[in-house]
Amino acid sequence: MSPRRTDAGGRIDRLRTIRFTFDGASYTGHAGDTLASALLANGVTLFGRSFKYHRPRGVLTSGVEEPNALVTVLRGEVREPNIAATMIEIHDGLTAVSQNRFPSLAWDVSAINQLGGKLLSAGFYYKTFMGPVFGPLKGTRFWMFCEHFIRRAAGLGRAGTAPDTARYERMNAFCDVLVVGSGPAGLMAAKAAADQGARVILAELEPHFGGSANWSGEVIDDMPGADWAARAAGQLEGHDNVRLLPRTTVWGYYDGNTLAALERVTDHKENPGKGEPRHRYWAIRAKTVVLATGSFERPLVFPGNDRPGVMLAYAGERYANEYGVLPGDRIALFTNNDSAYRAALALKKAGAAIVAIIDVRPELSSEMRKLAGEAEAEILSGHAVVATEGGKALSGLKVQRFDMVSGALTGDARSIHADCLLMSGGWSPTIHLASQAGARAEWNAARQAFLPPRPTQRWPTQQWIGAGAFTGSFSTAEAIAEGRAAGLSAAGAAGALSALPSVEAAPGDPDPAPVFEIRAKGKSFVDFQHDVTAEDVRLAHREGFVSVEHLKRYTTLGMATDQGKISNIPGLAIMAEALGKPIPEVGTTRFRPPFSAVSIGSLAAERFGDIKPERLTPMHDWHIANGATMYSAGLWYRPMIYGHAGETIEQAYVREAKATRESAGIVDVSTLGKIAVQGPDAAEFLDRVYTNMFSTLAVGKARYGLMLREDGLAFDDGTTWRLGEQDFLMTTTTANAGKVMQHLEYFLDVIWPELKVHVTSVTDEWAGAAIGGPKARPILAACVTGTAVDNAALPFMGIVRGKISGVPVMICRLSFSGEMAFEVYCGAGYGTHVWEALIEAGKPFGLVAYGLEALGTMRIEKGHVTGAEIDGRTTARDLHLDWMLSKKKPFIGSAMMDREGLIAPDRLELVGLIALDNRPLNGGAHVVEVLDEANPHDSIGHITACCYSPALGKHIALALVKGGKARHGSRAFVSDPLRNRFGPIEIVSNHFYDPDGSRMHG
Amino acid sequence: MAEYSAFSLLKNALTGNKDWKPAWRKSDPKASYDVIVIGGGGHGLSTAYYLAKEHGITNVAVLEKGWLGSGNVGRNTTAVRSNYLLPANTRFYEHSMKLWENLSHDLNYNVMFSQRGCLNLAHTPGQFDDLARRGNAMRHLGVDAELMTTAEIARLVPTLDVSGSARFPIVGGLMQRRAGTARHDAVAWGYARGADRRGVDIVENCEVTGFLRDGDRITGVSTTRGEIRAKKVALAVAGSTGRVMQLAGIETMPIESHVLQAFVTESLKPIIDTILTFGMGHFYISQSDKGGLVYGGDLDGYNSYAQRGSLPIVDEVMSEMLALFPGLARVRMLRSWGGVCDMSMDGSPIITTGPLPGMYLNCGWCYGGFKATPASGWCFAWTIAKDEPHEFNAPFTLDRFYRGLVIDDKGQGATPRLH
Amino acid sequence: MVERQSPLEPVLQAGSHGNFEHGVDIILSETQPGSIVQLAAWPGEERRLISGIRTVTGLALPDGAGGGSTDGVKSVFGFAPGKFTVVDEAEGLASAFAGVVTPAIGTVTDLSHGRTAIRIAGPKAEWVLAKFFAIDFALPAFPVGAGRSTVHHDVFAQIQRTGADQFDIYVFRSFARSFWKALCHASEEVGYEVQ
Amino acid sequence: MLITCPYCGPRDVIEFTYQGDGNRERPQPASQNLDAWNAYVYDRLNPAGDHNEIWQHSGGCRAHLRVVRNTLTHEISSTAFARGGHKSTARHKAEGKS
Repeated sequence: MSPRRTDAGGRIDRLRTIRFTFDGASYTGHAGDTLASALLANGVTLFGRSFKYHRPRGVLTSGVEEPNALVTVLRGEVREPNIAATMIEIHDGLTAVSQNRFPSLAWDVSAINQLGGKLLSAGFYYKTFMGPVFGPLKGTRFWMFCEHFIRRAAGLGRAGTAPDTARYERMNAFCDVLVVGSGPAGLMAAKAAADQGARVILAELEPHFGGSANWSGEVIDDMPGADWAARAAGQLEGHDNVRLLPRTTVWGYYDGNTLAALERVTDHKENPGKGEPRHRYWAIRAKTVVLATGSFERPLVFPGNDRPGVMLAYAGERYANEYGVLPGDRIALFTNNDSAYRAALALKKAGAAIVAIIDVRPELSSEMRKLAGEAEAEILSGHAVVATEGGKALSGLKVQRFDMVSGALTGDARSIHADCLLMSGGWSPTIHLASQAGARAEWNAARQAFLPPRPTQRWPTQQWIGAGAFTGSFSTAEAIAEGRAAGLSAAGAAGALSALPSVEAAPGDPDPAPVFEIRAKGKSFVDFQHDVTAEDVRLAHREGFVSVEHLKRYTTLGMATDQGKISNIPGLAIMAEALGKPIPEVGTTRFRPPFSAVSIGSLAAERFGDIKPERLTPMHDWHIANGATMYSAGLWYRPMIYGHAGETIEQAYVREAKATRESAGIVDVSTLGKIAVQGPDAAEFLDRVYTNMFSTLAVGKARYGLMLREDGLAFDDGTTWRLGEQDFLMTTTTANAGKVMQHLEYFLDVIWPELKVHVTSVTDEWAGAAIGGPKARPILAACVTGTAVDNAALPFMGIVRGKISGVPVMICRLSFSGEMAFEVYCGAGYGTHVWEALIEAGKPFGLVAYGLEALGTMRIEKGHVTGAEIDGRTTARDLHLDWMLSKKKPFIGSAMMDREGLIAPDRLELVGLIALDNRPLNGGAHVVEVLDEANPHDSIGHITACCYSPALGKHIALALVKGGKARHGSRAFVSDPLRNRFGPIEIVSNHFYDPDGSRMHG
Repeated sequence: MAEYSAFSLLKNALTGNKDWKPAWRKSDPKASYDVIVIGGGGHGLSTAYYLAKEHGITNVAVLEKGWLGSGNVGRNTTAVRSNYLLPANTRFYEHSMKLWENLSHDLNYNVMFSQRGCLNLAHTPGQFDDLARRGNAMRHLGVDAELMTTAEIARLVPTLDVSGSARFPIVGGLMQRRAGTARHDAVAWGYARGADRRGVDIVENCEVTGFLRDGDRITGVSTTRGEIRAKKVALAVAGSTGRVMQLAGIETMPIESHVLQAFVTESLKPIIDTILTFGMGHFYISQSDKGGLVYGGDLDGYNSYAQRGSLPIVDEVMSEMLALFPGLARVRMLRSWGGVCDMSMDGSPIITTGPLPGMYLNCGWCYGGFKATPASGWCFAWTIAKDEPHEFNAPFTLDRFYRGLVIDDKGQGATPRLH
Repeated sequence: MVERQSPLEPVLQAGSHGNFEHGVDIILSETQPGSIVQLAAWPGEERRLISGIRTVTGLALPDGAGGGSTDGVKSVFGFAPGKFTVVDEAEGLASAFAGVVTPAIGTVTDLSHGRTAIRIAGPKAEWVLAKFFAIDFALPAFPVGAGRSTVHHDVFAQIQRTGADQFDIYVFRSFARSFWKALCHASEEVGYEVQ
Repeated sequence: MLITCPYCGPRDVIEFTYQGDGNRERPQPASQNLDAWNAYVYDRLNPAGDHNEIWQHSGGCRAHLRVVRNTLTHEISSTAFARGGHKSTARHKAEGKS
């Protein structure tokens, strides 16, 4: 026989039938089923294949710790691999497939790996695959050849490539008390805190609140535990200071009591609501956290413990009580503690035959004998399971007499016919979050478990209180008492006096026998998913990998998708025994986030599909409407070219640049960083910040300024306009706007707090248009009112205010293109209006709009520097900007700029290059004195920017070349092996065009 | 000790794997050594290995405060590459690359160095030019590099979003084919075994608590396992450099300790066959042989020795990952961890004699330490043995900051969190 | 007078959107104030600046960091030490302050064009804003009138609570369109109306 | 990590920018003492334990803060404005722990 649905019982809704598929076969289940319970109910026992040996595996647990029953969930083309069947709520249309098998789950060719078991021992790959020392497979080749096949064999599920159409969201939450876990302890804690008026969040990773109360069969407050839990959750729902989060896994405990949780909002729905996120990522800042996370049951390690049909005892009990599913008809139990007896009775009541309870302990309490009697089970005390039988499903097991002190097995093995074996190796409190928060777990020899430190250890930035099984208090009565105490304490209240709910529960000693492994012939699994056996642990010991971290890393124990939730302690115990040391001396792992795996989509949240905001200038829509190809510059979008039909990029920028130099061009410069520098000490501040003087600048004038970093290297440049005695408008490069702002703020706050200066980002306040070319002034004259724009009213670097088309503007005469040029600033909301007015006024003069490519071309022709040259490694001298280094005053960087390395003669200096072969140059190409195309070597520099210069009719570039200036007039070669572009060049001054500036001075 | 090979593996399998011996001895410290190497991580172990192998200096102890390899050698994303911009770095890391290429044989330990390539993506023409500058710089030093077009990249990594409609479309990339990944723990274990086989004492659970001095000169260390004297004391404790130097009375260093987080997903069938980096943020990813996607991003950005990360970086890294791979939203992050990095003031390391007589210093690895492991130990061993740097590490002095001879590959200046 | 162009123009679509069949829980609008001015006092001059604000706007600032008030036409709130944002439906606030906030008291910076004002109102306003900003929007923690400076990744925001379920958000103009789209997107699940 | 800005109250670390070791002293602007400048620009205290740091509340009020933070536990024991003058009226105190 195989598993089946019981006739009655469980918390499923038997009136609601749900249809789903697994590996292409259709099944039905009921509302309230997990994929695991529904498949079990359909008699399915084979769920997956293990990682290394591809052994057949069933379902081992009924919760988040499941190592075996991993499936891939499909939603159309979108795949979600490696999901535990125990955590999937079935819904109509659910499509799941098994994984890590070929061609099918039942017939998997890679199962042949099992034959190589001894050869594939822990760490085997470190000892081989090194290949020959000589010949074609030397070096890394042989390994890479082998690795190719290893990689294909490894891996679990297959990820999808189709873009996920679901949405993910993040939610920031604040509360007084976050309760993690909603078993009896968590429910009591939440209620106690809520009753005190605290803002409470209760997070439960399962769909239903109540934890073990939902399946323990216990009676709480005179009603079935499940009803009590439902009532308690209902009461909490009525509080407006409580937020209930079902299906929410708190997975990370970060500094400052910031916890991260994943809410699976729509995974259980066939059709999510409009705008509903699939996952919601909660970042919760809690004043206090109550950890009521319960505990995990541990498996026992014995030969064949991984056969489908072998399951944890609690899981069997839960399948029967909560899901109305019998995991088998003839069930045996194998335990080292009392908790399995309750499970036996529950399964008996649900309709199974309990064929035997095999207990490693020689003596049993009368209570346990009584429970076994009620379950009509044969007791085999002082016995152990030494083998399991069957193929892909359990058919029987073998037991032998067992001495739990010596571990010795004696007597003949007896066969027991069973289709399900439930095992219990004791319980491990779920201390992961406390461990993440920095708590050091303490070994409790009685409980045979690591417990959170008690009394609550205070980790400086984390405040949590534990309650229930998390603290090692495994009974429901204790959980209820500790839960309420924790809730009250977290809410800052004193102990309440009202009576606690009563609990009727099966008796039991919480302390297991210290037995973890039955050593007998055959593979005994410690880490089920990664196929780490007890022998692997002992091999690690023999080879000296004895510290817990070495054990993990050498054997991969605990590194699988379940992160060793149930395997860590048995593994430690086996290592401890090999070492002859107590378990705590082997150590325990510090748990790290996440508690259980978290979808990457949820972490990207609203940035999934929208990684960065778009920053748009006021004239953005005009550019688009007028055919601009946009260029992404940091977060900004800027026109690259305004291409005409059939034009290449080069043709477009050449046309734009040419037109500008011949008549006039206009470019959007709104992205330049703009900082208002205001206050009585503003001029003094600028003198300190810039290498050159600004206190001498007259009101109504602008000046080009250069900033250095503290280490004396060039930082940023731009013009700063003096709008008033105490009022400056600083401009920065687009890329450095934020950095410069921060730099200024730092000095004002930290270094020179005595200066009365305020700095404010006004980048977005102003729209900026630069209009340049021989016709620029006539165009302005044609549209500007309220001021003259002639040389007298508006000399070079002068500023005037006037109006264009009724809008107030500020005009500064400065030039980047090298032409007579003006920057026109107006309120950003008028940007398009003024821009269009300028375009209109320019029509009779042949004005063109130009983009970054033409801007770059004209600046290269002029030899101006930008971020490509001020790259964080160049000095003012390297860029021939030493004329800007004032000797009259100290400034930021002045003390450091003359260190030996910064004035060395072989530094890279800015030069111009002309291609002598009249072919295009490439950015990033290098410069060499000796051309060697086969083996390029001895680079003396590189090209920072290049273009075809319409003004010169040549392909030119700016470059940083060793000893640059001294090479003016000399020949060299461009060497670009990446693009196979080599050729002769002439090194010239960076000022290619109009070096004396007669055009811009007009 | 037995050679590792397919034959020894088979022989042992037939005898139930009962005869394997420890990979290295658990040594107790002697009273004195020729050289003490503080730090049983990758760099300390490789230093000891090359002291023994290249310079015949075997009276060496490696002191490790915890378990061997507990620092960054076991906490990184395992990338090995030599695709640097500045010649000093390129030469050094290329030397490392050459050692990597023969490391498994040299150590008789498969460190699983797999030359699956490292591809840096560019998202604007300007970035592409920057990559070209770097690639050409490499080529002029004899290091392999090639540019890739978007179409070529799409063929290499089919899961990548190469559409023009991406927020930051991919315009090309720089590929170093010889770059790759290695099994990080195996590097520590292989060097430990190799050093041990040449007579080096590896002493675990031995924390240095102070320095023994004769005037200025360092003459040994005091440890939790007693005083140990040595002619030469070498520090390879990146991540803890500040702490250990304080024990020597040196309070300030051109170093800040920062946390760098790394992440791994659940195991997946192969989908990414190279190392890939994002150009519009700080993100790098590869896939391990076990199938997990291994990836990371920026530093947390503040001084820390806590090996615990903060949440904002987690979110940042994941959103960058999905910007490249929108198909991976349903893949799940399985584990995260933090390593403490020595962030230097120019992003480049320090391998030098001094700063005190009798002391040798190896630090400042930022997040480039893993790939440097062979060359770092090789150069440090040379420096210790000969009391002067090899030409490969000659630029990596401590006084380069004072002298303005910084090696600033990223051009960020003295802001360690930006390197 | 020339109309100011809103950066939201092409994306602001009046009407109900998202999951509105079950009701609209969010109302989004652009308030388009005539003036947005930043005032900053020199250390020790905060009192004089606050009284200047009262003179010009008639609004009294409550004590404490981030304190603010609104009368529906004019609003003021503190967003940084000694610094305040003042908003008026009418234009001309900067010049009105120019005479009152003398150089001895502090500085006046006109941001009327540089910031875009977005209003989010409705019973789910706190819920939607919590998706973006890591600050506590609950009424006791963020009282009516109060202001906050915060950030959503690259987008700086000053937020003033102007009603029990109403917030005015000031973002940089260049980011406004992106932020608006994100705000609409985040409001879909609860149903929203654009006015 | 949460940093309590004296103006804005406790805020997530995402709103802050680390500006480094707060123990460094900048030489007088006109100082030609290169050792002092070098020490200021390049040398850092890097303690394992309490550290005096400068942070900017860059995603909030933009004030620079002096923060004493433990580099082993990340516990913050004090925060204050880097510039004196503006005394905090500390809303998180004024408004109580809501």
